Amino acid sequence: MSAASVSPAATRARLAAIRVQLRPATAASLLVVAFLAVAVIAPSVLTSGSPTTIDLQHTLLSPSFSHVFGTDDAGRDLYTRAVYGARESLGIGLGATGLAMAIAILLGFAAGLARGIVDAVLTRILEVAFAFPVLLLALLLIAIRGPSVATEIVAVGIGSAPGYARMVRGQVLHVRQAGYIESAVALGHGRWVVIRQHLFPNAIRPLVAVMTLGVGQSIVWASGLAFLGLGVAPPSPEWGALLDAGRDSITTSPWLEIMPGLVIVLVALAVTSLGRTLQHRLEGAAR
Amino acid sequence: MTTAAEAADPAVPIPALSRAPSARSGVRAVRWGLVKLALAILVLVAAASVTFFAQLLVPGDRATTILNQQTGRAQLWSAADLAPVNHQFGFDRPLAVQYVDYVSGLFRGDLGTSYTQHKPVTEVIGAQIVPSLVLTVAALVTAWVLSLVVILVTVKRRRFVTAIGSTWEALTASLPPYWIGVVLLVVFAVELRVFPVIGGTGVAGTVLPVLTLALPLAGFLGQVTRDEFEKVLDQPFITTARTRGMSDTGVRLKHALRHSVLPAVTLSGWALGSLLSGAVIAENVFGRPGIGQVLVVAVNTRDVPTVSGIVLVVAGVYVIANLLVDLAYVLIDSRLRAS
Amino acid sequence: MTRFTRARLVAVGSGALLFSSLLAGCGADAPATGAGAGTGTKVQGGTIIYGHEQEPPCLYGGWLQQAYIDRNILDSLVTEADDGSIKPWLATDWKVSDDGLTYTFTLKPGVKFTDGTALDAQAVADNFAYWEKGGNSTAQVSIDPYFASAKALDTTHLQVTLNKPYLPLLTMLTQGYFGIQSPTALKRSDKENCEQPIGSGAFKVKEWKHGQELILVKNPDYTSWPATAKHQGPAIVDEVDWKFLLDPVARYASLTTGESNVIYDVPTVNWKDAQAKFEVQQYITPGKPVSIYMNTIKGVFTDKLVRQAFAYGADRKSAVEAGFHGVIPYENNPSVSQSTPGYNPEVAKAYPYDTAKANQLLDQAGWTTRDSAGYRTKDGKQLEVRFAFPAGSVMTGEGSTVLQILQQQWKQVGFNVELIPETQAETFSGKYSSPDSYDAQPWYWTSPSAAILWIVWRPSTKDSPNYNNSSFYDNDELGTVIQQGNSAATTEEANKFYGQAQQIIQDNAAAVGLYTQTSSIAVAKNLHDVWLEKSQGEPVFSDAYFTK
Amino acid sequence: MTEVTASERVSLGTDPDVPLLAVENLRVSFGGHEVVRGISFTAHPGRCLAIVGESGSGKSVTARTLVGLTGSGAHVRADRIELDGIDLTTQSERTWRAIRGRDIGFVLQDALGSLDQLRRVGDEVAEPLRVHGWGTRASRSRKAIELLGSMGVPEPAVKARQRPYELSGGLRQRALIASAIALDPKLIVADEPTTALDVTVQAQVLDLLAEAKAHGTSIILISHDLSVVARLADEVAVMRDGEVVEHGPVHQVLRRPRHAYTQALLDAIPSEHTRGTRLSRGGNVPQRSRRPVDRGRPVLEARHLTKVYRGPDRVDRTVVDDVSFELFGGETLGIVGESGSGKTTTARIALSLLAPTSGEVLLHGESWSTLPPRRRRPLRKRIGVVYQDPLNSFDPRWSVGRITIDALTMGNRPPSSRAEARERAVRLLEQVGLGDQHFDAAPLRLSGGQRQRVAIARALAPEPEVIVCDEPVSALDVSIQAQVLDLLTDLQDELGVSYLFISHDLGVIHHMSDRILVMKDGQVVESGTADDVFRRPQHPYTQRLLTALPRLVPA
Repeated sequence: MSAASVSPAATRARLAAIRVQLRPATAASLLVVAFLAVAVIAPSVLTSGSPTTIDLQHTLLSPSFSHVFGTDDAGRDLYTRAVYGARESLGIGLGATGLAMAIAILLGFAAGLARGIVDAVLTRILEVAFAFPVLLLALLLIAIRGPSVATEIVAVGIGSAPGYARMVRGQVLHVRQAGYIESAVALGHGRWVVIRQHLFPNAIRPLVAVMTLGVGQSIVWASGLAFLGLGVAPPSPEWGALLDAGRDSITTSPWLEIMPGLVIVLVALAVTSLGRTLQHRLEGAAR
Repeated sequence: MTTAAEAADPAVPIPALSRAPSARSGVRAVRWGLVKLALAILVLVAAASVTFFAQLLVPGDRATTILNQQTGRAQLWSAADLAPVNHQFGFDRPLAVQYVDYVSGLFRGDLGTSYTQHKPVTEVIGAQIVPSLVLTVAALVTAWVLSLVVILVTVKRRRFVTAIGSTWEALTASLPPYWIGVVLLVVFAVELRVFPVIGGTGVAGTVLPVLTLALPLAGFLGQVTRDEFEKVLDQPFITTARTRGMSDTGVRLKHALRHSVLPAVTLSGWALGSLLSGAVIAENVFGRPGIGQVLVVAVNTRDVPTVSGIVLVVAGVYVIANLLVDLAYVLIDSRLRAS
Repeated sequence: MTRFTRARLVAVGSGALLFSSLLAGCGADAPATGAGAGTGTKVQGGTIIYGHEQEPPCLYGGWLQQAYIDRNILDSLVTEADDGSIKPWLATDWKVSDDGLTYTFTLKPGVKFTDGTALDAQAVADNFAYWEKGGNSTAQVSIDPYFASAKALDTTHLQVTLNKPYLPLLTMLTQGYFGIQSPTALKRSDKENCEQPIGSGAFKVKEWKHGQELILVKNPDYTSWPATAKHQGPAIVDEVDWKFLLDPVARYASLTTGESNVIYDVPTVNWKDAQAKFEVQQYITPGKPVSIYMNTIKGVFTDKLVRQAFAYGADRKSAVEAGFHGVIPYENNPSVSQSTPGYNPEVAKAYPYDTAKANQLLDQAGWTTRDSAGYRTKDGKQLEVRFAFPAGSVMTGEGSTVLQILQQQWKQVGFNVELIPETQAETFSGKYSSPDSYDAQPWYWTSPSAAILWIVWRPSTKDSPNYNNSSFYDNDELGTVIQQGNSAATTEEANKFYGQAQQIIQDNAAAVGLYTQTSSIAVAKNLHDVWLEKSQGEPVFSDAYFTK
Repeated sequence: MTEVTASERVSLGTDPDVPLLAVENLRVSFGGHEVVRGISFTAHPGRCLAIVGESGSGKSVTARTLVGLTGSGAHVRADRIELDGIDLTTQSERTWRAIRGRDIGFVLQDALGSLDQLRRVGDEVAEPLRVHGWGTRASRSRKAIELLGSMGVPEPAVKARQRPYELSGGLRQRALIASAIALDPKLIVADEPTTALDVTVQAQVLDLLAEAKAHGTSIILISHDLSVVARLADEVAVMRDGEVVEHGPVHQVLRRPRHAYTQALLDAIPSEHTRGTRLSRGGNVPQRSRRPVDRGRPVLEARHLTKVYRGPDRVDRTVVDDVSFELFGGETLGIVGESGSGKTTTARIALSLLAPTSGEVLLHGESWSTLPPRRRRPLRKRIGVVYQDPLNSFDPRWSVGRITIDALTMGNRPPSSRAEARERAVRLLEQVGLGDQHFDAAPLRLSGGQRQRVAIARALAPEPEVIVCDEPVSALDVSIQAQVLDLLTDLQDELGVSYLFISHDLGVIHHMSDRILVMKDGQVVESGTADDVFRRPQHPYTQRLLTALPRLVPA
């Protein structure tokens, strides 16, 4: 009932916030993601070498112009390996997040739309899933299926699904209260039309940003699994595997550990930063 | 059809006025508590049961694993070799019997006996839970302190400062767990020698493992808090406080902070449970005891009772953590008491 | 899981070959840290902080990790000297009957377990019974099927009877698995025996902080030191803090920062640094080295020519040097390592890196065509090798590097080698133990004697299948030769047969050699007389002392 | 009050005292965009200056500038800002902090949002005392209770321990004022202090401010509502686009406005006098002849509607209590009541978005609320709805065109082709005063008035007989409100549609309605024709409402 509901200062502040996000951080993030995209689609554009070529004459070289990330124990060029590793690492990140989202949307919508006993049961299941140590889930899955990219995707995906599912459920409950849902009902639309046309797309929308954040986290996560020896098979240059391979050498050939770590951090940082920018923009657009 | 809009009526405010404690509300509280407790127990038993069966799904024979583990081999064994093991651990009984036995044991507080350590799982976990809890709680507290300091100092400041704050959060949230651990180890323990390499359970030795866990967590907490904090600083009551002559720091501490911590509180409940068992990397790098390591070893050696027991404990901590979260909610925002 | 258990799953043995070049001033029979012995004054007491790697679930058992600990708390009947000869320990003397079937041991009188129980012949006999009953399956497999019975003749005399002559018996008994425990204590619960084995050793268990450390305290009443001991009397230090430091970076760092005095398994990347700063000792353990078992009954390796081509097809020596930074020696003999008595050096000359030869063998075997990826094919089938390896346990990161180098080289001759890392759960569960599950798999088995050949290569029988033979290679001739070695009257004779057996294995390429299993420690310069004993390569702390 | 000459400056002539606050040529800009363009005014002890304007006029920015809280990125210039002889243009943040709360009290609108929900009311009230180092903790809390008491808060000691959300809107606003005057500042700046309040409460709050004024406090009142201003102000400055267009004593400005904008603003205020006239576009021009109401069968009929909710404390609360009404074709039935009176719930029951606990709603004499949802759905096209917050009622992803077409397809004559759909949608938009250029626009990018037009177009699209209007103009500026009300009246004349018109604003209700229901606590306390109810109120509650209603011209 207020006439002047939004103070000009608040509006300006929001605009300023969006502008900040757009500036150098976002530009840099986009650059990293673009680089990443090339690495995934056409790694040979970024490097002329092969990620598996052994060169026992040139092992453990520290970073230089010819080997910007240095070389490993087998004389492989670490930069080349990192570039070629993007496909699997990103695949794990996207796959795991996608899987998590799919499960989350299924469960979250079911719980958000159901009432009474179904809702209670689903909520309880989510509760159990949440209480279940994520690490154990990964360990058990890998024990069942053996380590591979697919297993990592499933392990990380299922592991992070309950968190997203809760978010989806909350989102569904939130959107359900929106005025446009009631408006659509008042217009005479049926339940499924309302769900399909309004509830679903609007409940999903903010998850796009969350998903972006999730991709970065999944990559970081997967590297943790590699540490537990549950990573992908050699000679894959997946980043977690590179990190794992470099660990013993941190005091003697630090680049073997530092470089892949920086790659993961940089990518996760870029993706996270983009995700948050997206999040803020979606929020800004929603209201 | 019941549409979403027809079913609920958000327009009716829930009156929170009459909240004078009465005998009736006392009874309600007790009943509420009992229901909560029953549900919590249900969650715990369900988690342990799921674990129990999930482990039986793992391909391979338990007796084989036990024999291989005892001898450091990886081979098949003859039926004659396996029979005594199967008998000793009761694997020759029907699965249903083994399960009923296990679950009824749970209600007596008996989590079974470790296949590998030959002692009650309660003892196996009991010996490790304290350092784990210390590590987890210390990491959580540290993460909170770190994230709040960054938030208070950097939210809505000059663009440059704000950017540093949010980048710091994104950066720490992006740190691979092993990587940060080993980098901290090399920098602070090996090169600078500020902290011991062999952490153990002492105070000095706890600092680096705590940081290993706390840094990424601080990033997450910071990110969710920052969003809220920004929104809160736009609220009219913040302006009101300023019009009363309050300083910027005062406004942030006295007003804004409390309003922005709820999402991070929620996240903390989850983090407590997940750090407890997920601290294995920090434990490993810094030579620290803890149930993370026990869990990983137990999964590898198919020590079914130990794994299930740890799940039970972690789920229990999770449930307790969430009760604390609920409590914290009410303490922070009394509006939530009604619901 | 892997990293925490970058364990040596099996035992490390005796007959240690010290790299004498690494140990300046170290005499041939003085494998201790002699270099600094002359400096400083000897200190009585003190605590040794020892950074070990993996923690076993129980302190006693048939796993090398357990033997390491047990060597310091339990005494054995006999021990092995540097030259491989058997020396007295609890047994001051022993007699072998002419038919080689009866061993009569004379025990040191008056020895007591730390729980007060007398260590007499009956106690030892009880221990034999305990091992045979499954109390220690590694002990059991080491004396089966030769062992018949053990009985006390009187308090100090024990008679061990065999079914067949078994020349390596005494050598086998030097392994830590044969540590004698108090029979009174053995009657306690599994839990107590797991947590606190009771022996007569120089140290006893004070406290085991799981996941952190094992605290051993000196046994002040110690009387039963072995003939190989470097001093007479109870331990000089008061305590050994046996820390479990799984992370190699942290483990080595603990030594460089002075937080530990000794560490086990010096990371190869730090080897040079360690040589400069500390006293380092490295053992090449006897027994089966890390060699590649090849599945001879299923898949591409059923063809001997293909197995031989596999052996020729990669520069294993260079790969091992690169992967292990030149620290761990290459071993081309797949059946016993160079430090094993009875090692046949001629066998190690076979299968040099020769791609022409490999190609020729593969052509000969019918793998003549190549597919678009460059892999050989035959009848439309690719020359694919499923190469499973126990990641992180047998094959650490360094081993994995070796395999990746080899994989590229095998690719050149047309093998498509798929590396399949096994998790420890998979390894233990026997997932990669059946003939269907792999084509090649590396593994090792340390043992002080070439009798390991029998354990590994004994032909399977219907009643008694040999699951230890991961090549599934049944060769009756081989079995006969090894048995002749085991039951030979003299060492020379035995070694002749063992050498012959090694030749048969190599000729048939039933396995391909890779590198030796080694055991290493680095010791701070103010700590002396820490030594690696001969049967298992276990660090011995009873003679160790600090100097100021 | 003396006569005012043709001066723009209030301080000239009228008051012999030195002005407490003097502002000369104040300019505020944000990123090069000037929102306040050289305004000047003074404030005197014991007097109230009202700054009136619509959204975007710069009045709120001006208010905030007076306490040095213009906001980050603001560029403030002024020839002079002087408070009691202190030059405020050059003060440090530290000095500002000393001034805020002590010398200048500030009252914001929306007391719920302006009080910290998580803190006790007493602490909020006492905060300026604490900030400025007044007294001890105990004495401050005593003082807070005393202040609340002096603001007419019943049981002040109890309320001080409660939290803002536990208080009613009126009490919250009192608490906010109590906090602003805690240190007895010389100047109170009140930014829309009564905007969100019901009329009766509004009157009480204005009385409190008047009391402060009587004690010699100077008040600067910021408001969009000229009637509120009339009740408190001595002088009025009318702002538009950052400039003061008219400035003078209150009676002169309100009765004999000299500026056309002021006149338009005054004309736009709906009231009993404006019935049957157009509010927008200058002067109260009579409406076209109104279509007669069809008194045959009612198009919408409510019979004994009751709605009971069970709260979490298991106590039943009756929100709507035995409400009956009839709505005829072409008629507007107004429902007026204060917040919590049950009028919105009644509207939702009428729309069958909510099932009544008992009673029923008939549409065209046929069962409506008792139908199963599946059979009710085809009938929904016959009854449309317009909400207070149109933006919230639009799917944020949808364009104006899509919203309109979606509604068209739900009508009797769904468009058969894309082209037809677009054409009809555009025609509909034109009918509500929008056009083709708005077709692809996102509602978020439209102004409040335009959004409400889209909402009306959507409601009209299925060609309903009844439109339920739930506070349709409450969020709009007065001139926009006038346009929307005119539009609704025009459409009714054109199409013969009936309105169930719900509002808390008595003026709007009187202006729009043929017949009126007055609701209180879920019950209809009075009903009748608009003139009967307003001129001859029978129920004491109605009488109280009308008394409290601020009027431009004293009744």
